[in-house]
Amino acid sequence: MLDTAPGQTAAEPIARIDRLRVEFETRQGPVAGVEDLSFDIRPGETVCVVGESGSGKSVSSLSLMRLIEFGGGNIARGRLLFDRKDGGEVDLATQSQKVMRDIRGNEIGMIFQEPMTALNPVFTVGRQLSEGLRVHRGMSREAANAEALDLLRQVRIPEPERRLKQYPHELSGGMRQRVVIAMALACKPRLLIADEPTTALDVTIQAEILALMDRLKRETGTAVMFITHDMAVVAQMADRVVVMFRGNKVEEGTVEEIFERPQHPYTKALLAAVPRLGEMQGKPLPEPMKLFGRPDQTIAPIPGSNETLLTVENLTTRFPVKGGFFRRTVANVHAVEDVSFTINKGQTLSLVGESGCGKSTCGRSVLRLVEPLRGRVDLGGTDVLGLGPGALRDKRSEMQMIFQDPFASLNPQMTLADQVAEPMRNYETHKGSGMMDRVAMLFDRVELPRSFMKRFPHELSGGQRQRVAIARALALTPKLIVADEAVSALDVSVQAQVVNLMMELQADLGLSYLFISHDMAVVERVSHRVGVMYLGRIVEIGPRAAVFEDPRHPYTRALMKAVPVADPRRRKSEKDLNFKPIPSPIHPVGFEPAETVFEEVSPGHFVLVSDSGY
Amino acid sequence: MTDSPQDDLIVAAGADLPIEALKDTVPDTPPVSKWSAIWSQFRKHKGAMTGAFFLAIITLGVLLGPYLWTLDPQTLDIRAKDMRPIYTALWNAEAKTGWSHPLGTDQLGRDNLSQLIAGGRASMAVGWAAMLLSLLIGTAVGVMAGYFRKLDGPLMRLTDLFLSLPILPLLLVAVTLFRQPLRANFGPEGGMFVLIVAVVGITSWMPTARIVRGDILAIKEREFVLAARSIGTRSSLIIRRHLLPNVLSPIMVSATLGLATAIITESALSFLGVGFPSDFPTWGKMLADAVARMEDFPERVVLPGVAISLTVLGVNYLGDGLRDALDPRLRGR
Amino acid sequence: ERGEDGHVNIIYWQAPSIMTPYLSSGTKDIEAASLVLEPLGRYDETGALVPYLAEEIPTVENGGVSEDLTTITWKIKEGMVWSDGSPMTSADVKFTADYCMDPEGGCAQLAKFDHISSIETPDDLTVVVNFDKPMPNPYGPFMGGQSPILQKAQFEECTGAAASTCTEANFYPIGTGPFVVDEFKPNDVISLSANPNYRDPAKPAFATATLKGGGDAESAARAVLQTGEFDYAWNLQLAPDVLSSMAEAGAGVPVSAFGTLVERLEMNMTDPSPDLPEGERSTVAHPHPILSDMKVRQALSMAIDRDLLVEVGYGQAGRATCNLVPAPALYASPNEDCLTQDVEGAKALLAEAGWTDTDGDGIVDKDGEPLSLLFQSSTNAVRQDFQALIKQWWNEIGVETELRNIDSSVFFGGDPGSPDTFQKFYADVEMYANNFDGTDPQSYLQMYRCGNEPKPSSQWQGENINRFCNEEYDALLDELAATGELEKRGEIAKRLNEMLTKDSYTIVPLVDRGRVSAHSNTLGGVVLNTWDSELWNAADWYRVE
Amino acid sequence: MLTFAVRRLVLSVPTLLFISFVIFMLLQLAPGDPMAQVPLTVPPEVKQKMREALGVGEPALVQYWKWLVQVFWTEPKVFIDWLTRDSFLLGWLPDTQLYQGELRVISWQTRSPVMDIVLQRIPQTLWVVGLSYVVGVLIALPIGVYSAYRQYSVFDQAGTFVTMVGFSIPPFFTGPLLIVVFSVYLGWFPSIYDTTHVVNDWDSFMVQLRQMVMPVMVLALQTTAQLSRYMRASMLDNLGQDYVRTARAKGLSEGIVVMVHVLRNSMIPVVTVIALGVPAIFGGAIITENVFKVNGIGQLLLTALFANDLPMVMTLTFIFAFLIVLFNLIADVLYGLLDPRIRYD
Ligand SMILES: Nc1ncnc2c1ncn2[C@@H]1O[C@H](COP(=O)(O)OP(=O)(O)OP(=O)(O)O)[C@@H](O)[C@H]1O
Ligand SMILES: Nc1ncnc2c1ncn2[C@@H]1O[C@H](COP(=O)(O)OP(=O)(O)OP(=O)(O)O)[C@@H](O)[C@H]1O
Ligand SMILES: [Mg+2]
Ligand SMILES: [Mg+2]
Repeated sequence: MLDTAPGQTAAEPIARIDRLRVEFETRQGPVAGVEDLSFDIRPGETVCVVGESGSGKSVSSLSLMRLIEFGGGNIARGRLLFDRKDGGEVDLATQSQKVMRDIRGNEIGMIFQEPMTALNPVFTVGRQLSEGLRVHRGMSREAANAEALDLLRQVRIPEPERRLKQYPHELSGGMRQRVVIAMALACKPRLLIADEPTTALDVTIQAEILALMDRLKRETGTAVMFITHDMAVVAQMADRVVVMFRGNKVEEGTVEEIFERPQHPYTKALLAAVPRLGEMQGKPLPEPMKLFGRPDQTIAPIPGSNETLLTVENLTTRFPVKGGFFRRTVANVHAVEDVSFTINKGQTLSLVGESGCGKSTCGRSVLRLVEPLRGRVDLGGTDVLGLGPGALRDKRSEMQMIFQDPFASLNPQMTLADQVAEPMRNYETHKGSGMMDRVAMLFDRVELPRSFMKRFPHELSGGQRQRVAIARALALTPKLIVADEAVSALDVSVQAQVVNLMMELQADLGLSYLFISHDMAVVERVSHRVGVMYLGRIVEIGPRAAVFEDPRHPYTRALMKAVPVADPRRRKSEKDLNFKPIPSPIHPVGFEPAETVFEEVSPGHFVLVSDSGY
Repeated sequence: MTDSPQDDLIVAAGADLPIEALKDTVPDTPPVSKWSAIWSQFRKHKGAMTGAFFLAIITLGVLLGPYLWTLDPQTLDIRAKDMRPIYTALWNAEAKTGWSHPLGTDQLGRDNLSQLIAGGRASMAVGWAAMLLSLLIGTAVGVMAGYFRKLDGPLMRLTDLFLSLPILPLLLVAVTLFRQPLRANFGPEGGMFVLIVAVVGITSWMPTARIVRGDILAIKEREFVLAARSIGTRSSLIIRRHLLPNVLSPIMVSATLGLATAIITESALSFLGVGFPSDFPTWGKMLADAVARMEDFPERVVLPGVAISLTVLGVNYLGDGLRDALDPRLRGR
Repeated sequence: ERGEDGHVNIIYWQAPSIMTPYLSSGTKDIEAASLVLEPLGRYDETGALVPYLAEEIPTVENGGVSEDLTTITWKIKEGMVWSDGSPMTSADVKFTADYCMDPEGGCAQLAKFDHISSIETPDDLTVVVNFDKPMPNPYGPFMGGQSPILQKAQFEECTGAAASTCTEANFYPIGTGPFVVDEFKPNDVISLSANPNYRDPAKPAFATATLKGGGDAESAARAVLQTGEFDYAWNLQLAPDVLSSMAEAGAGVPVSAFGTLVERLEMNMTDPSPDLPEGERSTVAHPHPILSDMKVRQALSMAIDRDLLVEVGYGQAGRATCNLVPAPALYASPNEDCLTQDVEGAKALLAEAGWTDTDGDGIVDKDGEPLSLLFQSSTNAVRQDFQALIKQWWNEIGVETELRNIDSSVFFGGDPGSPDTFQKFYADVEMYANNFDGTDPQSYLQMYRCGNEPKPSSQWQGENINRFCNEEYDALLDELAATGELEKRGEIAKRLNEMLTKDSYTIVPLVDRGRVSAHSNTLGGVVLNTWDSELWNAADWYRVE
Repeated sequence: MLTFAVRRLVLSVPTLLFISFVIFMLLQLAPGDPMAQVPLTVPPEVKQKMREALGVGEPALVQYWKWLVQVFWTEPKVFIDWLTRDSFLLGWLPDTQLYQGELRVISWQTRSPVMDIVLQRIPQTLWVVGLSYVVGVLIALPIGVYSAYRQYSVFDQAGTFVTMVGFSIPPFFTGPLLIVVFSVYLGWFPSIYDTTHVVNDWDSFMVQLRQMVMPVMVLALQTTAQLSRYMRASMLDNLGQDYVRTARAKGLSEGIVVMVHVLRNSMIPVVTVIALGVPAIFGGAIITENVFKVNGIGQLLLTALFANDLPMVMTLTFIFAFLIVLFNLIADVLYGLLDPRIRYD
């Protein structure tokens, strides 16, 4: 089993997708989700399917499971040949649903992207795990439960016995994804389809999950069809890569071929857009990315200024947890704990850290979208925390925010022009045609065609929406923009464009950013200074080069290690990874955390030396 | 403001990307105005179109009817009492029919057709007005409770209070307290109209409030509301611009149910004998009055019954269609 | 043979809520109680007095009533026993009077016991009632369904304020009547069975009975006439065509009888205008601007076609009348002038009174004011039909009418705080029905005495609803009260009746309303009686095969 | 969860007091008088005496206070006495004899304790209105599930149509219609409900069944109409969820996917809707009860209203309010129990 080494081309393929075409019936007539796709998967091999959002990756995988019918699609053409366990190749496209039920979960397992929603919220983990076993293996309840426990052990969930009785919402995202993986592996399928299994996860958890899948694949010899849009993940996982573009395969090859000798311009563009950790080594200042196909691009570092714009001192934000009979505060979520930093005019400070470490809360506290408990926030000489409601509203025009999810941060019921004009209406800075002129100019500035002004958000792609959000933030000519995961939800190519746009704006307008992200590669690209957060505190802060090239705090180091690198020759192995679960930030009332003590290891580079909980 | 550094925003850098692959897809349909998009979506909903069609016919019928069929619904013609509709002549030659009263007359010789038209005016007016009133209250309470955390508890208890208010005594109270001033201002029928609308409205807004509150609570957590706050939108505007349009579809559904309930509540009030002046026809009252003679004169129950049902059905289907059409996400597909 | 006919089903669309008539004056309660409780004597279907528990009806002739009309002596029949087997005595009778006359008891029939100065019980079977003034009609107490005899032993603890808390006694009274209560579900159903100690060993023919309440007249009629589920249905106030079409089904028959109930219009002699300050509206301080003119009132009466009203609203169960006192024959005036409708005459009268249509809008006017009236009544299908018809006729003579109907619990509720009671009469014309108990109209006619009108100073209590005031009328009333001789009394009563109706048109009688009930074809022995409880002779009912 | 429930329970006390006060004052404002039934010939002084005997004359606040004491102090005592004396469950306990003949809430119409009558009425209301609710729910759920599963199918369209018609036709029309058809012409079912009927064997059970058919049908039509809409919407919401795809990917049969995974989730909001509808059962269905003469709580309220029996109306509305508040709480608790994601504390 162990040595069905990758790239062993001799074996017969386990699944063959042959000229697949999938169509959806819509009100505008049939739409092709996949136009023409063919590729093979051989036993023990990991085939990565990459491509932008909407390129047909999920549709092709769902077709293979014949689940596409339930989503309103139908397989219009092509064969889906699958080699069944007990011999014989069948064309899945023509099998009855009854046969398919036998295959699904039994011979083909599937892992879905969103661990938050892929599990049924009202059944225990144990029940959902054992269900497939009982259907396909005819196991008794006890046997299935025992097997489920075993599965949980295999995916290395801590305290597996307890997990069996828990409900999905009681598990963290990473644990849930492990459960989903365990579920897919339950019946030892011969083909595992993983549809973006790590996209929604933190880097550290992503690293663990990837390593886990890699190990399981090696141990069981399953073939894996791995769908992702993240080139770094591809580099980590793939034996072979299929690149899809708008419903078609544009390129296929081994992972080294693809990364080192991409043929198709799309692949080239895609690879160019991928930020790679370490690319900025030796460059003290951030600079825009070099994008494929833009020869005229001038790349200049952005120096910023040395004038301090924002000073944050000892910022602490806690959320009360109410409980008991009288709904008194029984505990506090220490979301931000004694955080201090400064941002200079025209510069970017990035906050990185895992989910839940308090990045967003920190950003919102600065803008007073949540009320901090104490501390000082000084923006351009005004103490923001001391402002009354009226003055605060006025001050808000100087500080704006861009949110993570471009789908959620725009009102689906308003036209784009209205949304961009809204801040101007609120502050009455512009009126009538003047306002419309400025809206048009802002659209130009973020490189959106003016024809979009009358459209609604749902008509736009994610990247375009994020530009609208940026335009809205720029409308009041702010000095500071808090960008909370502003590019995390975007496709790589689009991400690169938006990052570049933000940097251009910074260079042109002297904007300062508080850039919040968990993506180390992007952070490396855009920041002047970087702060690493853990459990509400900054554990390390300093100039970007210092933090990235000379991480001092153990947490920073672990984080750096977890980041996948878009280079197939620098794969990580599971044993390098060792993350402790993040302790709870909830403390009873009256709990006062220890004082924060920093050590300055080099000029401007501070490392937390007091206890951080890590 | 204008001479801030942003002026050089205009010096946009932006040579096009040479490769089509990395360009964002631009929607190929030309931008359409919101209302025409809604309309084109709405048009595709067969049920909604049929519903709208019937509703339009009924509405037009009751609005224009009095000009086409000029008989006074309150005039008694005792000699022509108990006439059958003209179509009964098809199978029963002896039936007392006549073109002067195509749908027959009632036991006092009032013309059924003109009563139906006049009754429709009253029922529709009561239905719409009470529905709008209850929507207004329900939405206001729901939004307040959902948006302002402090108001949530008190307003929800208020909802409980209203849920347990008995409608009949309330109506009697309202009649005694307000009849005289209302009659002075709106006339006898108008005054009763205002009263009934008010009472039905006041006792039926609670489900709407509950639903709206739930949705507001959910939408309030969406990022675009936070975004609106961060660009300095005041609470009142957040509610108006961002929250209300997004709870429109549950409100629409409440509205369609509300219209039906209002028409039926009015008729139940007539049935229990507290309502409009006795010589003022409404569909509900016609139906209630005719139940006693249901066997001999089925048309007198069937006609208003069908009118009520058609209206309610029409409104319901219309609501279904509107809900789909008003949701821009569904509209896009 | 007692109990041989099994079970009888009676339906009252108003459900009885209590079994003693002393705590409720609702007809439904009085009639339900009459199955169990009996008075000393009853009125029969002709209005004549018949002894029940008494030997005979005391009269002046047989010496039972004293010459000066101040004493009446009842002799109880020998051997009367309660359903529990104990003997019924004069103590029970005296107790009944004490029970009702207790000032804290809130007795509903207190009026029956008016003017009693004392009651003596010389022996177990003799009751002597002394009045403090001559009573031409001394048959108030212990006569008819409203004042039956209660068992002293059972109600002894239930006098005064305790009356209302004696649920057991109030629901399960021990009586002498043909049935005893097995189960009483207030406002729903009463299950009864034959009284084992009933004085006639052969009666009642039914072993058990149910009296079901609730719903509406229409479904009660349906249950007897169409589906045959019930044997007897009470008071079917239904339009005649509805009733007759139901009767076609043939399971039962409607029966009707007449009493003294008259549906009438009352003309407000005072000004109800809302512009007047509160406390002066509808008071004698302001005569009615329009209706004070008798010609107008007469014209309004002449415009009405009473026969058509009867046809539409009552059919067999009604007859057109011009009298306030339509019966008994002794008191009924032969007044029939109003029976023919005369629209032209009415118009002429109005013109005579100065009301002409000067502006051609179809409504007559005088001094620029149109003749416009507010016409109110209680909520009831037949009344609303009447209102619609009358409005139409008045319209024909150029009178504009606004109709209003008020829920009967409010209209007849007498709440001084409500503007909508018939006593307040904040309208120009109102329509309702009234009658008198028993056969003597004296107190009925006395209602229209000057000064007896509802007014703020009397908390709007008073029975002179239309605020009629005539010295001559009052003098005649006094004469009536002092007259014992029947012939003479009849003369006076007729005069009084005419003064209210055809002489002044303050009261415009419309219909003499009979009572319609229905019984199934298999129920025999039903004699409809409007002078007493409808169930007065339930002991005689039997099953027809 | 427990603290949540207890807290809400405790909080509902002032709420209920407030509600009862508001209702009381409203009823005070309402016109009408318990003497409405008294014949017009009864002289005013007599009426006044009768009124005083009922305690109508007293100031409203005094009346309210008395009512409060009676409902919250005297009635519970009577109830406990009954428990320890006659009830099957606790009858073995020594008779407590707490009730010493204080004044209970007395109905003005019947002069008997309101609570006794209410207790008497509850069985028939439960039989008919309650059963119709159960029937309605049992019909509505499958319709809703299937309509959603086959969205826009003929079944779905027809279901929508029928439920809408059911929703739009008032019971005072359907009731008499059924009576004419089934009682008068076909003679299958009685048109009048016999509340004294005792079920003790198969035949009497059939009789009971027959007399319940029509009122139950009329009422169930309304319930079905509304609930099946909720069920359908909720199913549609859940059918589009990711976990459904996961379940299918496990190779589960459609039956299990829909009837176990989706249904269980869809039931969460529907169950609370069902719970919220329960107080209406106790409130009775005024018109339907009236049409079929099922003299239940609804009919009691109606007659009490028209007779201006203030203590009865007041007590009934209060019971109703109490149930609404209680079932609001139950709905919330159910929600928390059914949905493991919700945690109240
Ligand atoms: N149910 C559906 N109805 C209509 N069109 C659909 C449906 N599902 C997918 N499509 C279309 O099919 C195409 C491919 O979608 P698919 O979900 O496979 O993209 P993807 O590559 O998985 O993207 P992502 O990275 O966002 O998951 C898209 O253009 C989408 O619009
Ligand atoms: N409104 C709130 N009420 C209570 N707790 C909150 C609230 N908002 C955030 N928290 C808690 O505060 C902590 C920090 O949350 P925050 O959103 O700032 O994290 P984050 O670093 O932005 O995570 P992510 O990367 O997932 O966005 C978390 O434990 C979160 O549960
Ligand atoms: Mg996908
Ligand atoms: Mg965040």
